[in-house]
Amino acid sequence: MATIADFRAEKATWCPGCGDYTVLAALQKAAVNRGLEPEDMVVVSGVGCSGKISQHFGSYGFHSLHGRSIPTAQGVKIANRDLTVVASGGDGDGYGIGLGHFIHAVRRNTDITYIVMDNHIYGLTTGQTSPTSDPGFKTKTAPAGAVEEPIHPLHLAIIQGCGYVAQGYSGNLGQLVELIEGGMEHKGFSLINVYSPCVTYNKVNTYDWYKQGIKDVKQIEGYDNTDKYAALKLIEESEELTTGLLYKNDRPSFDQTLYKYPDAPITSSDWTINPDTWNKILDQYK
Amino acid sequence: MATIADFRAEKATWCPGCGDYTVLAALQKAAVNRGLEPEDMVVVSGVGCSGKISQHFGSYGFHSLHGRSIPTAQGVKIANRDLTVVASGGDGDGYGIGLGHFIHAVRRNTDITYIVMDNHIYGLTTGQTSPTSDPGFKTKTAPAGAVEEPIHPLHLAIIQGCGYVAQGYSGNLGQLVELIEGGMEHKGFSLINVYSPCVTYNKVNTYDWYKQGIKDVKQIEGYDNTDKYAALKLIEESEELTTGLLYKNDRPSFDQTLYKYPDAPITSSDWTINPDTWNKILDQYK
Amino acid sequence: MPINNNHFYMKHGVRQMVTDLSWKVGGEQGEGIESTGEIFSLSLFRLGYHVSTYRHFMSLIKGGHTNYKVRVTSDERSHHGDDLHILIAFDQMTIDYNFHELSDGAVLIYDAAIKNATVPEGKNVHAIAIPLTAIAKESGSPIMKNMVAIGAIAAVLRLKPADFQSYLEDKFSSKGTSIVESNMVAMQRGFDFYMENNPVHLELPPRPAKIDHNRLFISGNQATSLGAIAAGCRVNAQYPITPATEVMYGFVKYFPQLGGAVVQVEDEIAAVNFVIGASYAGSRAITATSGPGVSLMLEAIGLAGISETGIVIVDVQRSGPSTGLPTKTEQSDVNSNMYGSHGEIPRIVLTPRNVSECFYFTAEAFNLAEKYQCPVIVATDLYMGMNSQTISGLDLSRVHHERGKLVTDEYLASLEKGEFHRFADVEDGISPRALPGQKNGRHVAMGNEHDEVGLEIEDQAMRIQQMNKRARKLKNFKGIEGAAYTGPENPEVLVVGFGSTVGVIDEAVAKLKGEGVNVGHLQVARLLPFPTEEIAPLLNKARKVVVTEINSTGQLAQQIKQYVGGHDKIENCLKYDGDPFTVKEIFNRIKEVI
Amino acid sequence: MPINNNHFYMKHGVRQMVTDLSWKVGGEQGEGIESTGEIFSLSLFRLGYHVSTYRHFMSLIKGGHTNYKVRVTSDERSHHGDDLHILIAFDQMTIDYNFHELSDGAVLIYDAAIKNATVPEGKNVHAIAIPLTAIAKESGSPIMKNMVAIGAIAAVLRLKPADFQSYLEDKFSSKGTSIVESNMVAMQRGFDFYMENNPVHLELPPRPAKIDHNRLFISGNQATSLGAIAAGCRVNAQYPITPATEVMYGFVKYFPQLGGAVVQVEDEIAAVNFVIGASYAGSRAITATSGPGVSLMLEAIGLAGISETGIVIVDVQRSGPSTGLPTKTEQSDVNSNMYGSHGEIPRIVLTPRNVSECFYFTAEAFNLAEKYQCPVIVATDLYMGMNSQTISGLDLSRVHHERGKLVTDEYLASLEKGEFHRFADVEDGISPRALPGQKNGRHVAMGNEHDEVGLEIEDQAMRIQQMNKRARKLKNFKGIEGAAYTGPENPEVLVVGFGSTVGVIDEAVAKLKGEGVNVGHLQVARLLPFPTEEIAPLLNKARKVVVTEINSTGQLAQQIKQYVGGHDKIENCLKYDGDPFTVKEIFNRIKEVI
Ligand SMILES: Cc1ncc(C[n+]2csc(CCOP(=O)(O)OP(=O)(O)O)c2C)c(N)n1
Ligand SMILES: Cc1ncc(C[n+]2csc(CCOP(=O)(O)OP(=O)(O)O)c2C)c(N)n1
Ligand code: SF4
Ligand code: SF4
Ligand SMILES: [Mg+2]
Ligand SMILES: [Mg+2]
Repeated sequence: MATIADFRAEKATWCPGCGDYTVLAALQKAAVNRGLEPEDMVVVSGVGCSGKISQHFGSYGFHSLHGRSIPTAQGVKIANRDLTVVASGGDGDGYGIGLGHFIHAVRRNTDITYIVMDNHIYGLTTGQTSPTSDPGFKTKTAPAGAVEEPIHPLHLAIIQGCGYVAQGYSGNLGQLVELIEGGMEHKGFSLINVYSPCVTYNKVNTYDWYKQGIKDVKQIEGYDNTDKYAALKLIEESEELTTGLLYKNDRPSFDQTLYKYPDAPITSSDWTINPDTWNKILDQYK
Repeated sequence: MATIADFRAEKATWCPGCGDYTVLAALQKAAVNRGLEPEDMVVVSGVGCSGKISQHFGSYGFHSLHGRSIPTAQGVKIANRDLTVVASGGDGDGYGIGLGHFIHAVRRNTDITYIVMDNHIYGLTTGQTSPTSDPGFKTKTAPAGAVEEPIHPLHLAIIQGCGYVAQGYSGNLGQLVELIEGGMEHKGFSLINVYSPCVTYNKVNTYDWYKQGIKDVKQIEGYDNTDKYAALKLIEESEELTTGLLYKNDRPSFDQTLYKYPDAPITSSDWTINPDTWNKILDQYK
Repeated sequence: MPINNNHFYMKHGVRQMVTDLSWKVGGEQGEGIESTGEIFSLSLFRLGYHVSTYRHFMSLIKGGHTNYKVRVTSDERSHHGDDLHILIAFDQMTIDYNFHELSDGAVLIYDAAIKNATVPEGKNVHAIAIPLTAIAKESGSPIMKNMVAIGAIAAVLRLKPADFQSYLEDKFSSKGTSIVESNMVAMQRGFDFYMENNPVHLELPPRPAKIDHNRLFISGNQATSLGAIAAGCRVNAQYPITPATEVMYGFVKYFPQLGGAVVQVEDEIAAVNFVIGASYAGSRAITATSGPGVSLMLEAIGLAGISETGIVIVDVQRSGPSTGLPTKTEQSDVNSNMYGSHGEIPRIVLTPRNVSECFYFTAEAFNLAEKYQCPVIVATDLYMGMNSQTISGLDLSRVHHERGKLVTDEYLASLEKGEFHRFADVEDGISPRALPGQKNGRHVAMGNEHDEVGLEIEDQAMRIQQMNKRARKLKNFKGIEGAAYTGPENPEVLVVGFGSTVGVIDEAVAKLKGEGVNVGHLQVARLLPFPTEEIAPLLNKARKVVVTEINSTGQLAQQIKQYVGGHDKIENCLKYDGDPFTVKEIFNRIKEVI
Repeated sequence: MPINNNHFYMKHGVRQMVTDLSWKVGGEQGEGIESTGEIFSLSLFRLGYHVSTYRHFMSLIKGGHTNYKVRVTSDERSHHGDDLHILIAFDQMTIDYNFHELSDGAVLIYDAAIKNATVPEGKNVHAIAIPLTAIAKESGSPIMKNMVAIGAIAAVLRLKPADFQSYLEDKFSSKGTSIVESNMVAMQRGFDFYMENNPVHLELPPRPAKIDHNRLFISGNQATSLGAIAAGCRVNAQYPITPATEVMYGFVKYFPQLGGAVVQVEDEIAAVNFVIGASYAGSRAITATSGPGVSLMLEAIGLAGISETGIVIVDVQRSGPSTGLPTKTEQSDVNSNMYGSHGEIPRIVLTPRNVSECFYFTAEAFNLAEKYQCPVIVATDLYMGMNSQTISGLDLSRVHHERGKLVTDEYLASLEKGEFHRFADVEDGISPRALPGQKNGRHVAMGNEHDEVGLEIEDQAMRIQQMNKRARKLKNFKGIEGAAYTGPENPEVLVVGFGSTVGVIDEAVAKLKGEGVNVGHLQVARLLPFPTEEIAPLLNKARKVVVTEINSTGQLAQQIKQYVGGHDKIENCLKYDGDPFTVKEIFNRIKEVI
């Protein structure tokens, strides 16, 4: 059985205090808890500070393009369904340039776990407005404050039928581990949006700020996380500050619905074609 | 005052019976009703059968790339806020390849009217699954039936704060004219999803099929189209077959919130820079 | 108009050996032109002929002119020919649009239902009105007018309606025998009508004595899918686009029985990144697209390059720029395929020259992708991709599987943790590769410059090592040949083309040879690594080099200048109106410049 | 280590005229290295010197090594120089990383707080430990250690702390005078400490007698924004990317007062299509990006080409491929900028050679875009874009506005409805243009091939007309010069570069001339239309042509071979480790190949 040490790679290079350290730690712990081996996992990331997680995590990794972690991760998964595939990145990466892929992956319901390190800012490019920046939030590109409605990732995911919609917070490692484990367990696309403070460029949405606002959904008595509208409302009313598994359903995943998708990984498929089969194929062009 | 004739251009080349003819007619009528002149309008379209509308409509037009009508249209509008700008295209164009732009335009709330000719199919490329194809719908690329959850454009728009979310149907010209007029009137991004049957490649979602299912929201007594959750629920419960203005709000539009965005069209701005101003700028590099 | 039977076989009063018969049917889009073309071409194919086809169609669904041309020959050809001996016109536009193409003595059959039909004067053409629609209606339905026409054609060519029956059975038997029968009736009526009223007959070329049963009637796109399938490719992520969608249809058709996955993705960017992911994971994966899609894929092609992920992309080129002429052919993505994407990566660009090579090159592309761990673009075009022709068969046994430097589990087990150097700086530039799932093979593939394990670096020495290593990998490229030459050892005139123009250039060159020109023909099959070695010696010998390509700027010619030189002897032979070359165009242009 | 004061000015025992002083500060990212560099460079600039800077930084936010180099000269330079006379090290890594660069007799000041600081042996360097952090703490806060260092440097160079005061006031006065004062105190203490303990002084170059008050200290990116602003550009749609984001910051800063709109869009595809829309509507619009963004924009660049929409795109090149080395420089997008995008469109690619040209070329790019109605790419690079230097001023009166063939309302009024031919086939290839809002100017711009009104066509004749018309538009290009030559009339050796390398090549060439080599220097300013006419005569005269560029495949050299020839005399001088050239590297390489 693998241990945390097995999922460690090079020393992480994030700023001291960056929320992404917690996400990395949670992912490592979740992998251990689920009894995974480093070779059974692929972590795919986009570009951003958050994108460095695929290097820092000790499994196979693919540090892909800005905004493209989700298609790359889906490609990995469709090719080898036995792998545990995690897609990851930042809020700019996933909800800005990568938004279309995100929503299409939700509808396709590919069996991957998507972790977004949402810091409401573009970190790696040193502090511009992100699609989740709060209105009025001042950045280098919007010194007078952001004017757009922020992306509502949890809402979007729920509306498009995502079967596992969770929110974590870098100030709560234990919960995050649980949520990631749940996401991996879930058959289908799972979203885990993580409030992961950028201590360098976001001086508003800080650990302290979150500490005051954040509430664990478990504290809400009688909350039914299979009720779509209840989830939408709760998220809205709590100004998206509720954490935990907020919504789930059991819609079949892409591999379960794709016509004649093989049970064994495609990577292990036999490439030789029976001459009979081949001739029958060719007969169609005669 | 311009008449319908002024908004006519070359003979449309859609298949006889194509729903897009009605959309064209409705757009012409709406323009006339709003007292627009052909030179005051720009119709931007993507690529698809639907994309041909910018040629067939008699105003200035831009037949842009597949999936990119929305950014192009926003560019036109931001440059000349006095123009009435319509973005348009198909379901593949807008909800497939162009989905990210659509949702980002909703959050930005640019003051354009977006008309989607939603036929649940890729028409121009002769019949593949589209992002709004119903599960089980058989096409050339999915002969065993579509397996993905369709895109829910109305839901997505509402969730992201779109201030004008309407649905029309090519079988109801009068309503469509009204909805388009309303969209143009609305300050901010307006979505008009139009069920516009493809008589050639979609033999399921036909005029007859719609006739049986479609319901005008005006027939629903006491419906409050400013209540977001009511709208979401109605749309879901009616299997997205309700037409009319389903949701609205008065969120300020991008031009109203963009920091010091000039009142006069940028296209009419004076390019000369006062030497004093220039020197003050240069002083910052001394 | 004097009727001069069989006139077109006569040249200087001597009866010529018939080698060619070209036939065309035209009408409005949506009128069944395609199936009429198919019945004719496939039936002639089944009679043992070699057929090459060319479909003209427009970027709209109904209305507009479409036509389907079939050239029937005894020997193998890969061009639909300049001549036109038979034209079936369902509407006036077909006459107007195609009349100029008709050869002397040709037969024009048009529907008597065309109002005020007008046939231009001044050409020796047998213009014959037949009540195609009327006879079809009598036979049950106006949509059978194409069957009536086929019947008439059978009569023109002294064939029998029965010669077309097998096609009908294949196509309609699932819908019931009555459909087949009523179509046969319509055909017979067309046949009879012609026999009764029209005495003109045309001769077919000699029918091959022996029919090779391996022969196929297949398009480039179909062959491309089959090539991928034969190579073991079982993942296809694609976004529809004319003229590449048919490649996807092949996978849609065969993957269910072979165990693969077709994903219709949201756009081309998703498609290529999907393919990168699947290839990284160790499966063979493909996407096919056309120019606009390639442009969208260029960022990711760079990622495949630096992450050393072998991927296969098919570019079925169409007329650009931008949306251009989406249903027309062109060879104008040379620059895009060779140079698109920022920065510098090694890549392989193959340009199959005929339908068979669409199969073999695509199959081999997967070996190259895995051996050289870089993107491989297979650039075909609409002309070859969407038109079917006879080929001699597709030999599965010629397709082998090579996976390059995949490491074994045993090898990995012999290493310490973290010791596997996926991007080791090895002499041949190709580092060992492990796949997810292999213990101890952990590494990170990435778009950033990286060290030997795959971790991001900014260190100059490592950067240079990795750049040089990647640059070396294609230095000793072995795989698809660069170009093939036919002609005299010391050609005075060298005609160079690439891709699908091989057949038409060959015919033009043959004509030139017939006129005593000392001319050779070099057809390029690979753009990268650029076949400098194949081109240079011939170019040096020749007095004139005529680079023949379907684009407006002479992109291949520019490459030859860049890699080889010869600025003073290179002449362009270009075409860019959306149609493929005719033999005559090439012939004339070469005569003009030499 | 013997202390030999002022040693580095001595050559063969003769005291040399000091022309250069190079200074560097280094430490961890996030430690204030940048502001330390700024205070030094701007203060020296204000003293009348010419300063050129170079910042080294990594693609991570904190940690990692960063440094800021400043070269102080009497005359104008656009390179930061090979020498290093003063190094301030806040950490050991700075010593390790930069020691090799130190010139003979240089001064190394390092923080006494560095644990077990080790200074390599074997070089005549005055290594001086100063308790920078300790003194800063005493002065109020450890973050003022950079001020202490600046004070010490003032002492080394026989300057006064007061010489650095104006910068402090500009920077901190808004935060209260006490901040300025405490910084001044820290600086004074550093100064005093040095004066008391360290007798080594270095000399600055002679200070220019007269200070030109038009001089600016500005980066290429800043100049680029100002160029656009001067040109009347008031729309910027952009997506952040290093090293191009600063171009956007310029618009963020100045548009509010000038009446413009900055839109931070969702991705680069949106950015370029936004710019197309805004340009079509008649405003001047811009987007800036780097390689990855350009790759994403390539589809739309084709749209701009065929729809004849003039747009301006700035590519601040960085090290590729893919994400590559995102904080390092390169000139490797030549191919992408010249050839990226499927199909064929005319385009203009400009490569400003220095910070001033970033301004003037960007301004002129808008005129070219409107005159030629095609995409214009202004390709700068990270080195020039992100590093500030002294330039002689930016003359607004040199920027004029030309809008090309915009038609008047009166002209349109004289036409019948539908008579305006936006894409008329005119001789010079540039059709008249109307803007939305103009009565009677209705037309459709599109990505499909179209007729003169702009409607989709598939007709061959019209297709050829439109293709030829577009191809003609750049035939008589007039605008930015193609290349500038300095050197003897008949150079034996021709050194060719493009873009930002002009300064470093100049210095290398000067050294070669000093050794008696008959060498000339041609610096290319425009890649498309390719400056064949400027290159050919010089290339023909030269025995050797050394094409000097910051990439690994010699992309410019390949273009010269393609457009001009000279395969047998062209040699590459390449660099691709992420850093700009040093003078010595170019000098050595040229000596090696000539
Ligand atoms: C195509 C492309 N455009 C832009 C960039 C530059 N870029 C790198 S990271 C980034 C955004 C980072 O923000 P986010 O995704 O929120 O990640 P964070 O750094 O905050 O973790 C951008 C714009 C890029 N690498 N590629
Ligand atoms: C980048 C790119 N990819 C693919 C295409 C091919 N294409 C043209 S139209 C179309 C889809 C059309 O479907 P839709 O948007 O629903 O429009 P419709 O024809 O149904 O009106 C596609 C995929 C293209 N033009 N550009
Ligand atoms: S800049 Fe922000 S997001 Fe990036 S590593 Fe530092 S704290 Fe984390
Ligand atoms: S194919 Fe469908 S969408 Fe296209 S024109 Fe015909 S009916 Fe309309
Ligand atoms: Mg972020
Ligand atoms: Mg559609």
